[in-house]
Amino acid sequence: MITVLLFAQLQEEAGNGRLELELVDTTVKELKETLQREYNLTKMDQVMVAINEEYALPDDRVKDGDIVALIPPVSGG
Amino acid sequence: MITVLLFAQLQEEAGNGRLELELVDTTVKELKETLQREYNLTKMDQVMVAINEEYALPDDRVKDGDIVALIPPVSGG
Amino acid sequence: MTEELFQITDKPIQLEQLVAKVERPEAGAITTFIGTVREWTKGKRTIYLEYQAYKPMAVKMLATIGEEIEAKWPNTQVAITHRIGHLEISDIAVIIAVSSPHRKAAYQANEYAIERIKEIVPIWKKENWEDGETWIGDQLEQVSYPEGKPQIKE
Amino acid sequence: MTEELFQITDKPIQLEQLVAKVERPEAGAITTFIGTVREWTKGKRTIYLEYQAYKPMAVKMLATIGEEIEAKWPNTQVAITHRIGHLEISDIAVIIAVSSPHRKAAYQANEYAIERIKEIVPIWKKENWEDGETWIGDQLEQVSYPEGKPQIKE
Repeated sequence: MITVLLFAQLQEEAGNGRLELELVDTTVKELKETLQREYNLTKMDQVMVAINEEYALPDDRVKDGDIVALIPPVSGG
Repeated sequence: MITVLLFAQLQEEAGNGRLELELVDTTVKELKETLQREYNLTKMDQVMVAINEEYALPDDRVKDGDIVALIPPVSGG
Repeated sequence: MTEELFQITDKPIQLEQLVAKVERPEAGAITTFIGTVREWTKGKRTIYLEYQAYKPMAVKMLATIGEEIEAKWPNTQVAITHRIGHLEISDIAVIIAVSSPHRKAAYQANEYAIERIKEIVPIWKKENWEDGETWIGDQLEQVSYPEGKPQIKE
Repeated sequence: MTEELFQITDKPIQLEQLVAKVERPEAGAITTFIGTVREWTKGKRTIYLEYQAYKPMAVKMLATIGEEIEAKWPNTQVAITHRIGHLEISDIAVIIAVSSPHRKAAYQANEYAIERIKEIVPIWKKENWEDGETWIGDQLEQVSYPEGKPQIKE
């Protein structure tokens, strides 16, 4: 099982800031595609992914127990 | 009569921060030379002069009633 | 130490406290940047803002910025606090304090910090305008990250 | 107004007060520079400092710097207070606060202000070292003024 955290407009689009997913071995890229499809998320090409609070690359693997965060372009400051 | 204000090391060299001088019509340059001679002031080539709180040029004239300040290199901040 | 220097909070930020965190007898120059909620942006009026953060990662990324700065400008000390939640006009959203023996580094490191916050720290701003609301993104106009992630300088 | 924005004081300077002078709803960026008394300068230890000013002219020159900044960076607001008298290590000697709608101008104008203070404002620092005392001058290494006076940009 993995935990997916969503923020900002993605959270509003999904109607939830936290999802628990049963997933077999997958990559960041594949996970993004799955989530985009299932939750009708927009502008996913601009969305970064963090695994366990570290930015991850598209080919990085997501494994059981990971906390994955979808990070749209940031706007702090 | 003019008032001459001295600061920092010039004040210590002259033993006084304020002088009252009877002077006939003179220039900034001449006044500096006079003061340097009479009060043994050092490093006068680096000293600026202000007349009535405005920086003055060597050929500017000092007139009766003026407040003249000798301004060594500043070190605020 | 790191927890104190780099914070995400839902309380008002105290300027004096931030400055106190970086004061050192060998550092004669301290710069601060105070980012406040601006009422007008390109002719549009903001009523209030909401900031959201991925808090543990945001704190980590602030600390990463601190490490980047210590590498680029040795002997500087940095503290950053970013506020989240509901903010009104003129409320302080972020304060960055940098101390250094030399003023040039204090200015440069401070400006570097705010630029990096806008690049890598997971915090999002929702503008509540007179006529609607929007989550703001991509202020630096980096439409995508060619390398797949924000550049992390290590 | 000018008297409040540009001050020479023999009392401790309050950071929050300086910032309050430049806060405006349209200015989302405020930078401050805090100059403190440094204990060590090139291996020499300072015990305390004394600052002396030609006070009325110093206030005028600070205001002149404010005018220069408003000309160069429109819509900025500047406040400067410089302390004089006896200062101990870590005491604040000067604070510069600049507000601006845009952060770049807030940083640039602030740095400009401290550079100009060191050029044109009649304030002098006497260092009291472990082994003696000296009036400090010429920090910018302008041994003489080729034009006969500091450049006043108007």
